Amino acid sequence: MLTVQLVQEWMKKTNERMQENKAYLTELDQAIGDSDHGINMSRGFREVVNKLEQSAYDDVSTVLKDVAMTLMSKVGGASGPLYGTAFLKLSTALKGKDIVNKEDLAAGLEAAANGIQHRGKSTTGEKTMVDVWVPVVLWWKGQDEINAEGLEKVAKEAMESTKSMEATKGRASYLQAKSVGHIDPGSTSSYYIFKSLAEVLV
Amino acid sequence: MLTVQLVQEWMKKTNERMQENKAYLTELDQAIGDSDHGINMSRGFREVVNKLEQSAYDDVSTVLKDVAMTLMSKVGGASGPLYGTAFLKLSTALKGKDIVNKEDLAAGLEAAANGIQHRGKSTTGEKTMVDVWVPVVLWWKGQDEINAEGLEKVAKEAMESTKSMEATKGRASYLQAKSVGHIDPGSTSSYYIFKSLAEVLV
Amino acid sequence: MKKIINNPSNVMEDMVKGMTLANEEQWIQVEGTNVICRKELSANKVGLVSGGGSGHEPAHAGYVGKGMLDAAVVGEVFTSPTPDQILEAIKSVDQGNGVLLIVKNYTGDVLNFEMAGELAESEGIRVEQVIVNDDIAVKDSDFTIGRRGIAGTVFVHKIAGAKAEQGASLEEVKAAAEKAIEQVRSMGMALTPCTVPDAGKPSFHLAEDEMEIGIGIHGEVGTERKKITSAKDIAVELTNNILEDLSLSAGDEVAVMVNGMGATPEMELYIVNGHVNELLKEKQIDIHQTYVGEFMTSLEMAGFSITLLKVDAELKQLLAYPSEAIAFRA
Amino acid sequence: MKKIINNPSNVMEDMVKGMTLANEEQWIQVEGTNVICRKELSANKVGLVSGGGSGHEPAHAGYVGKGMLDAAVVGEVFTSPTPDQILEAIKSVDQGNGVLLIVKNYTGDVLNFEMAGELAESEGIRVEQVIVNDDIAVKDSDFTIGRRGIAGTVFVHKIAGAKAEQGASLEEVKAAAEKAIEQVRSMGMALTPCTVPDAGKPSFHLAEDEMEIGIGIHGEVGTERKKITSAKDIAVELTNNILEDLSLSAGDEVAVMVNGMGATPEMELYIVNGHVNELLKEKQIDIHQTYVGEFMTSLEMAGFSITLLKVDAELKQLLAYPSEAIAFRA
Ligand SMILES: Nc1ncnc2c1ncn2[C@@H]1O[C@H](COP(=O)(O)OP(=O)(O)O)[C@@H](O)[C@H]1O
Ligand SMILES: Nc1ncnc2c1ncn2[C@@H]1O[C@H](COP(=O)(O)OP(=O)(O)O)[C@@H](O)[C@H]1O
Ligand SMILES: [Mg+2]
Ligand SMILES: [Mg+2]
Ligand SMILES: [Mg+2]
Ligand SMILES: [Mg+2]
Repeated sequence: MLTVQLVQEWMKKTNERMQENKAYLTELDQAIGDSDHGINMSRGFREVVNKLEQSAYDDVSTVLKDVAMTLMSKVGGASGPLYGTAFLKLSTALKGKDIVNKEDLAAGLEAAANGIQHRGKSTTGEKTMVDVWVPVVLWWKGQDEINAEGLEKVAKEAMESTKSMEATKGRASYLQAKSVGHIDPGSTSSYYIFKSLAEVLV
Repeated sequence: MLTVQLVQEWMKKTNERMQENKAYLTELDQAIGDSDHGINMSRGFREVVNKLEQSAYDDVSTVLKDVAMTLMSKVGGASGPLYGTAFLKLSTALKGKDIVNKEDLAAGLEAAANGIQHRGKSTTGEKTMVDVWVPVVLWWKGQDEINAEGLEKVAKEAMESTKSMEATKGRASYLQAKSVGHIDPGSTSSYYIFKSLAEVLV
Repeated sequence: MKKIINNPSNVMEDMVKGMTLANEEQWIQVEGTNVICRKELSANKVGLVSGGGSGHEPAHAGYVGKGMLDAAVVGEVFTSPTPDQILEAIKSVDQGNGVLLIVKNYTGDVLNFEMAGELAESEGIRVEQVIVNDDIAVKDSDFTIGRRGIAGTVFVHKIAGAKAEQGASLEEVKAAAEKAIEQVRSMGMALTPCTVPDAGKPSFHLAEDEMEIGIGIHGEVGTERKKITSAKDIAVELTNNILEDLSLSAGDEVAVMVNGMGATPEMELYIVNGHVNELLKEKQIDIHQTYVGEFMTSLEMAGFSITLLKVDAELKQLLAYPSEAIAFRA
Repeated sequence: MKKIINNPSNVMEDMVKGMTLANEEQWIQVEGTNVICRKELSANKVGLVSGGGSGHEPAHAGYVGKGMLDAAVVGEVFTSPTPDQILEAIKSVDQGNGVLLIVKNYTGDVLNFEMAGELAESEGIRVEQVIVNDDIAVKDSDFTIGRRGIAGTVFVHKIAGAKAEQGASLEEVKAAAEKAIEQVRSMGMALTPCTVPDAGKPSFHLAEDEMEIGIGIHGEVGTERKKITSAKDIAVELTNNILEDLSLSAGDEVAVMVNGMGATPEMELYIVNGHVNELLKEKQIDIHQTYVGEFMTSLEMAGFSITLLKVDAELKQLLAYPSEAIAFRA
């Protein structure tokens, strides 16, 4: 079950993780990208938390829309529009829901994952955040009830699976075969998002 | 006694020393100058030797004039015009001499040392090549006969004396007190010139 | 990391401020944004907007001026600017004749400019977009995201800028830009990596005797690591790759750009230019014009790129058309 | 040492060649010399010659063009050119109205240009010489060789160049140059040393957290070694020193130059400019014009210098006068 307060918690925890792992995410991006993913995430989620603290919300959809718009206007790069789109689709899918249950969230996360793929013209196996979002959604849809522990585990495995992939989307694709052997930075920030979600879900 | 052939020998030996010590002279100039003295000397004296090999000479003055003109047009920097002037004055002082004896050389080297000081508006104690040329000339004038071994020794001591001086001329002067503790590069190349002269003098 | 900065997280804002102050006659910073815009637009012109991450200076703000861009959107270091900022730039330069966006081919830039274009169109502004992809170090195929945009972008700015200044329509300006994109190719190399200020560490490590061939402009490693060879060998290798990719042959005419990556002494760029010039003459390719300097950099990376633009009468005329942009006067 | 060169002993010749080839419309290399000269001189003008060691690019050849220098003499790296080369430059530009030599204050430069002047006069050419000494890091006293010439030299080129182009006499051009010299002051700093190619080793060593204040343009150590502080603190320190030395006060008007030493990203130069601008405004000193970029470098040294030129109506008019020199367009 997700509520306004839980979304706020979710974003706070996500932000803490992004701040703690700013250097690590940047290191991952140094290996196969342009050394800014940790910087982008830390800037973006700090602004999200700032924004949410300044406002009062009545429903989950509205707070998620602010998350989306903040990421869109503060992150930049590839991850900004992609995460912006993801949260916007999630927000739209949850419009009008007072209480968000497992099924609602399944539909919302699926819309988000599709949004990323549509925006990024990407699919699974390309060594991007899609390789976390899609398996997580598939697994979630197959569960009978909310399974927080499982969520964290599935997201983590999905993230780790990017290590052996060869990138065909994003900057890492310039490296072709040399991209193999490194975890994708965007998959790692996506893992943090799901890990934080798992912690707040009840 | 100095002859055309001995001047050619002198220049050959000087050149060998400049080539061997190119890195060392440059290091000295790195400490208190602009890292080019060894490069300048190696370029200049290589050209001198090339020039002398291509021509036939009848008298000492003419060969020294070619030394002067070559240094003037190939060295540049501060040392180029100064050494150029020195050898030009030496050449002029020896004009018309078939055989150059100790006294002639005394007069010639004195003219050269004065030429350097005049061109450089410098005097002794300023941590420049003048601090080698002037003591060498003074000592030489005081000798009864040619004393090759003594020449080398005096020049060497003079060079070493620049270590404790504070520069007031040349680039080293920018360093003021920080110039103390380093041997002056131009004094070192001057020492090589006199050391080589000592080896050819008979 | 040795840098002359204040807070590493604020380098972009600090820079945009100091930049605008350096050119108050020509530029304004659009309030509340990191958009640098011409103070006075030429009347009734198609608007021209470019931009991207910072760290590539003088790109893109240095190309804002009469005869080139109308506005440049400055992103965080190596990070594409966001749609809202790009939208502000579009709104600042639109005079009812539409706006052309010149975008370097990176996922981030393409996505953010695309979204900004959609937002602008929803506000009734006509927007077109061209994507520059001149870097032949990256293979262009259906299975990749295509070649990157690097220094050749500057030629596209110049060509489109001149065309727009001459009063052409949005379609005509776009066509001229696309023609330039068709005919421009680049390739780069590096002796050293660079350090994103807020990352604090260099993007890769190279030994004293190593260089990277085929680098981009974001501190990425290149396509090949090699022992350093002579300026001549490197210049010939890069130029030959470009000649082949562009299928240039005797009698063709080109504009040449030798671009420093940020820390390369001009001396070295000129040495490289000597060899590029020699090789082109040998192949009987006419050199219409040569540009040597820093046009599209990668912070303090040492290295250079070579760009060739195949020119015809139209492109020559557009290249020569007056420009008042501080980083590309004509 | 990582450099894009061929034989380290030939960098200067290789560069002069590549440089001339980059600007064949405007320049020729005087045969058998390392003199870069305007292809077509403006008729009946006083000739203007400058030069010095190489490694300071774009200085001085980049300032050869209509409205600035007529010829630049290029020496070996950090080594003044020789009198015979300077003489060739003088002869190439003299049109019977005399020639002004603009010389940076270093023993080598002064001696070689002086001798060239003497040679030229013995051939019946009128020659005058001005000595630029803008670097306040060096104390000027009767017991020293005086301040060094650094980036302020570029303003002297511009002022003298405009005056000559306007048809002034040798005396008038010299007077304008001397006025600029009177009113220009600079000071520099470095984060890294530089390496003379043929020396192969850096000129000094600095720790990761150290900088040198008061450096020259030949890889010399500076007057003070310090911990690196913020861009703001450094900019304020250098600017304040200059303000004091020039005795500038509220109401005075200046041209500002923030000059990169070779490896400094433009981003950092613009950040510095923001602080210089702020400080001057605070002190109510009017900023007439700002120049940010690489004007007088020291190979691949990282660092910058600040130059202030106090301007009056005459200097402003001369600064604004058209220049076609590739490194200083006006
Ligand atoms: N086309 C795409 N589709 C989905 N995700 C993508 C795509 N391109 C990049 N990404 C994700 O974005 C991440 C990089 O984000 P970031 O470093 O912030 O942006 P940039 O690549 O512009 O520097 C990658 O690690 C990858 O997960
Ligand atoms: N005014 C001067 N009088 C005499 N000798 C000088 C003077 N200035 C410099 N020198 C000598 O020249 C040497 C430097 O020569 P060099 O490095 O070749 O030229 P530069 O200083 O122009 O780089 C100094 O070590 C010093 O001995
Ligand atoms: Mg990135
Ligand atoms: Mg020297
Ligand atoms: Mg990025
Ligand atoms: Mg020198």
